[in-house]
Amino acid sequence: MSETGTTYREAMREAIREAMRRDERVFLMGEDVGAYGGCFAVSLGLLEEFGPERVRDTPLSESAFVGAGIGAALGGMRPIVEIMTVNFSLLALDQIINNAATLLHMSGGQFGVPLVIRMTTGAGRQLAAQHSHSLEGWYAHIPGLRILAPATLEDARGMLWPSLEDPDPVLIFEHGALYALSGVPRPGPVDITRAAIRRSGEDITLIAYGGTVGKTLSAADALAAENIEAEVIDLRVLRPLDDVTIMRSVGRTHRVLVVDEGWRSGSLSAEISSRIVEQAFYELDAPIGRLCAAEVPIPYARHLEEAAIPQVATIIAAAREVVTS
Amino acid sequence: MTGERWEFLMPSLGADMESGTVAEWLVKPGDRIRKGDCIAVIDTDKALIEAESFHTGVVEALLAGIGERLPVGTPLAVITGAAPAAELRPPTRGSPPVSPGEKTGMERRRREPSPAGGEHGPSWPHAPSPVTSPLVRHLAERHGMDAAAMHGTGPGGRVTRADVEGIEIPAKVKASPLARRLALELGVDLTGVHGTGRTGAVRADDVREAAARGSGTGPRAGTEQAVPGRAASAAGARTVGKPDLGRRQGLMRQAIARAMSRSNQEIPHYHLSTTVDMDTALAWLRERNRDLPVARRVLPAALLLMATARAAVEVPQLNGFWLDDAFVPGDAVHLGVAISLKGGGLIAPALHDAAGRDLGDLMAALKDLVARSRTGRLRGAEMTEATITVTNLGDQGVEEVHGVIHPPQVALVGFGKILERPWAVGGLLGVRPLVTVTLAADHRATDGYVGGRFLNAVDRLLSHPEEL
Amino acid sequence: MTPQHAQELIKDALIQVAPDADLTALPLDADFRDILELDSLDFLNYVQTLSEASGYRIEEDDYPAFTTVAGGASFLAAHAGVG
Amino acid sequence: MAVKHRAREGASRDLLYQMLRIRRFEERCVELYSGEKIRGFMHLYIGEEAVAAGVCHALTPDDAVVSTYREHGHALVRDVPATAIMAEMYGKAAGCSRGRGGSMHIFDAPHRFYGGNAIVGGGLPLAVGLALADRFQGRNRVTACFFGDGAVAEGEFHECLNLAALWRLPVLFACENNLYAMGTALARSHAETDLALRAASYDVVAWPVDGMDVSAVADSASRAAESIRAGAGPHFLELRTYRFRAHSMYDPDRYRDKAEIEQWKKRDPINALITRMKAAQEIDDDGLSVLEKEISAEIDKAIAFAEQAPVEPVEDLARFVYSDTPRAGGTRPMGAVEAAP
Repeated sequence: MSETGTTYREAMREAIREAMRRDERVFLMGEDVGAYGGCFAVSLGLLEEFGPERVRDTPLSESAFVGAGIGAALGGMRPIVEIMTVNFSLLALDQIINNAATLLHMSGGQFGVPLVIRMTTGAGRQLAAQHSHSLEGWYAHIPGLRILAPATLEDARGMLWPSLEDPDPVLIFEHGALYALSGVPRPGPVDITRAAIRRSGEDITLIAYGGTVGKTLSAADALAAENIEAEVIDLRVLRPLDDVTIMRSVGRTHRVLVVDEGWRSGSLSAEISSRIVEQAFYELDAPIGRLCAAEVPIPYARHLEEAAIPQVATIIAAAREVVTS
Repeated sequence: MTGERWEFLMPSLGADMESGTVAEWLVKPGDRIRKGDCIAVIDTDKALIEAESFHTGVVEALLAGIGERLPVGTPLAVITGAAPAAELRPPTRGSPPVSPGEKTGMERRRREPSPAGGEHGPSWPHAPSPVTSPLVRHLAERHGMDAAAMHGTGPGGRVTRADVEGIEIPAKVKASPLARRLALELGVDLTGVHGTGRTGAVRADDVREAAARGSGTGPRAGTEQAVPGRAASAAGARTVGKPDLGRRQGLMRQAIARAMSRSNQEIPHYHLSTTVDMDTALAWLRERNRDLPVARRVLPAALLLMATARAAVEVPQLNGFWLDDAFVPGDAVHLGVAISLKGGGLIAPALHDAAGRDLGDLMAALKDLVARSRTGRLRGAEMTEATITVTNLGDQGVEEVHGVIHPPQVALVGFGKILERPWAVGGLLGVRPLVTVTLAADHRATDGYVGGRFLNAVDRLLSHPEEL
Repeated sequence: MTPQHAQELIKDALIQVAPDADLTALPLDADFRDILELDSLDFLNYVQTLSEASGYRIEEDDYPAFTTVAGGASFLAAHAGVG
Repeated sequence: MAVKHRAREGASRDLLYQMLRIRRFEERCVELYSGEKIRGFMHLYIGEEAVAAGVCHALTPDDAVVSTYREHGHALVRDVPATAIMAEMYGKAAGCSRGRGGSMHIFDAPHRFYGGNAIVGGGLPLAVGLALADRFQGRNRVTACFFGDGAVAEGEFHECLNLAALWRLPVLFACENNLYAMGTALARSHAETDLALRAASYDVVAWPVDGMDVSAVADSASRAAESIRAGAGPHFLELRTYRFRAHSMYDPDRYRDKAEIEQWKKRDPINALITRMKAAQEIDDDGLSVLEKEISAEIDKAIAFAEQAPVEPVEDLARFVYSDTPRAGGTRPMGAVEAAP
């Protein structure tokens, strides 16, 4: 990390490096994390520093190495398992959902799984349908897991350590478009329990996470020019959801737009909308708005992909609609 | 080894198996069997499975015939103590020789009510539509209607009381939830407010503006379906065959209808509610009743009345009348008790000086008041002197009551049904009996802070029933 | 007490609290509180009448058995003295 | 208890004792299931007892076991108390998994018993990871992983054998080949039915064993464990066995020929060992009766325990979804690097 600034990628790398220096039980395991330096160059240089035992390249066997991460956690280690991209995590779903999320409960509290799984998620890089999923909402459906979505340099730098200290499995979803994000992170503690208000406003609450936080902040700035002051919530933690922060904000603004790069049907945005209706119905002065990905496999062509996922302009339009409805 | 006797029971061969059928007997009376031998083939609906004996011995009798559907746990055969091992011979296959006498025994057992109830149970002569409540069914009968054939407007097409009684539910103003809440709080009639939402919906700012201009046509509660109002329409219909009582009730309804209309027009209501954990209170009551003669048992309803009365002493601003633009406190707590009359109608006579009585006394007074209400023998003062009214619709299964104040009173307290619900106590989730307590109060006389204190007092009093 | 006798006592007690009810149409194993629209006070009166008539003190814990005619009759037959 | 017997009577008697314990325990389970005391899926091990008794004979208390949903036998031999197992099957709070697992999910931390896993093949990656943790922490321990022939058809089996072999991890893969994946015969689902041969293709030391002969199993397992402890990497035993009972209590057993079952029953591992021990005058009827009585008393005690054990209060329904221990706040300043503890 340089004095002048850092990137999201470097912040994540620094977090791994610090964790491995701090605790010898921590190791990194995944496809091409070692010699290659990580598919997204997050672990570049770590092999040289920590050696092949602790920066461990795996075969293309997602189920085996994610499950081995669970087993190693049971055996007293603090593994960081990197799954290259969320789409490949589907090959390890059995281990994540049938084992990591259930063992503590099934064993009557005897076997916790202190495991961290990191993976890249999201669209926006013209990678087409099989490499552009936002399936974090699916994982947020599962009791026993903690789901994080760092959207800022601070969170990229600060979420890993508390995740490793967590006695239960934590999944960290890193949006692929964020790795090059750069700037000077603000110092300060980072928790993995609360949503954050990234911008205050009183006319509408815009709820976003991960890759859509930046776009939503840009949209909020544009809306301010129209005299619409938007509050922007960065969810940060997708499970368990921080209802308190959401409801308090709705209590101030009375209008909500949820921005989600996942598909609308059965989505995280649906869950959030339901909770607002359940908990803050009489605060609502307009129907809740949702801006989600178009219900199509994400296409390759740039203009089609842009049309398929939330953009600054569409966020502005959707927010305007909620405010005037 | 002789002398022991075991019953071979219909085995449970899967978690979802409730009953089975003997498809085949693999043994007959007199056969010697070893533990583990299969002695019958059981049809579980999913499959034929051979069922084994857990005992070594001799088959004394087969109790179940082939093809009899029997619940799990029904004795199928009797096995008696084992003979020496050397004499054991394998069971013979073949049809079971069940004698007519044994079959009779079988049939006798079948007539006993099956644990699942159901198919053979007696049926109600007017087979009800499964989505119609008994109350509605009865109302329909009285009206000479067939509830099963009606088009219901309730959830899932359910025929509701309103459908039967032909009550029109007022057309809804399109307004946001916040706007509705504000309208209630600010006393703005939404029907007179111009909506600026894209589809003409009334939004919060529209209500604020209307309130500032004072253009609302008058305060109006957002609780169009307040219970007394609905009961009013039922009155006439439910007095068939009882002209005298019916006429009296008819007059009473007219009086109540006038009062409720006036209430809706004049009183800016505000509504508060809270949920009270009744665990302590009910346990205390149970203990107390255990030591009392049946005639002196106290119902939870009396406890709720007592808590209300004592809370009204603590928060006197809710106990009294709004007269000539000013609040006049009551001289004591005369509790108006909403009592539904057999055959329809509702009345809320006063239970005098409720707070000054002890619980047993209050229970006795309640019994007396209800009995006299239902036989039309109330005293004049009881009809006019109530200082605060309680409506308890728990017995009708209602969970929450949003009542309309009986003018000139300034408050109405509602209790719903005491229901077992998940409830966090000391950080742990438990199942507790909970009751929802609501308060409708006159905003001219008090504000929400006073109402909140009142509900807190009710909650606290119910948590310490021994002090009541 | 025979179940038949107990059943008669129960019906007598019910008539006290629901004088207009046609008990011949009442299913023996249905919860009559719904059908007869009895509230908790009615039910208490019914229990009181029945306790006095049968000589058996019906406890609150026993109430579930007494919500149907058949349940109450078999309970009384099993618990109340010869009468 | 196992150790006590070994010291007193020698290996054969201990193996017999363990096999009889499993057999009698499960026979009572059938009765309890029929009487609705035990519910859910219940898979019986009867017929396969030589595998659990023989393989576990080669393990030390420090070693770990990862098992399947047919795991009563493994748990009993690994000294998970019969009381805790029975209470678990009763769904009681005193069960080893506090009533949250049931028959298929026996877990026991003190005996390093990492559970019955109800996903075919699902336990293999855990075993690989446990062995990896041992490697990291410099402990010379074996992780024994039981699974059936059905698991060999799963992708996880192949991923895990490769990974364990690649990293030379101390895993004993114990494949209980009872010839049927639920109702599908081995030859109907595998083109190559020599499972040891397939394991060997991953450069894993592998051989087939007569799973109905407890001495052969114990002998092979001991050799394998010794070799694993010496650093030779994972081993694979194909234990050829047979279950005498249906797959589960739901199973009408339509897919097997009765004659085939009878044929295998003639090779009952318990009878075979008794015959051999009697011939060698290592046991007589009196000795057998002593064993039976001891076992019967243990099971009676387990059932009595389970019967009277309290159930978990519903208030605790949501416990153990996440750990009870307080979550760390993560409040250390960024970039503060300390030496590892």
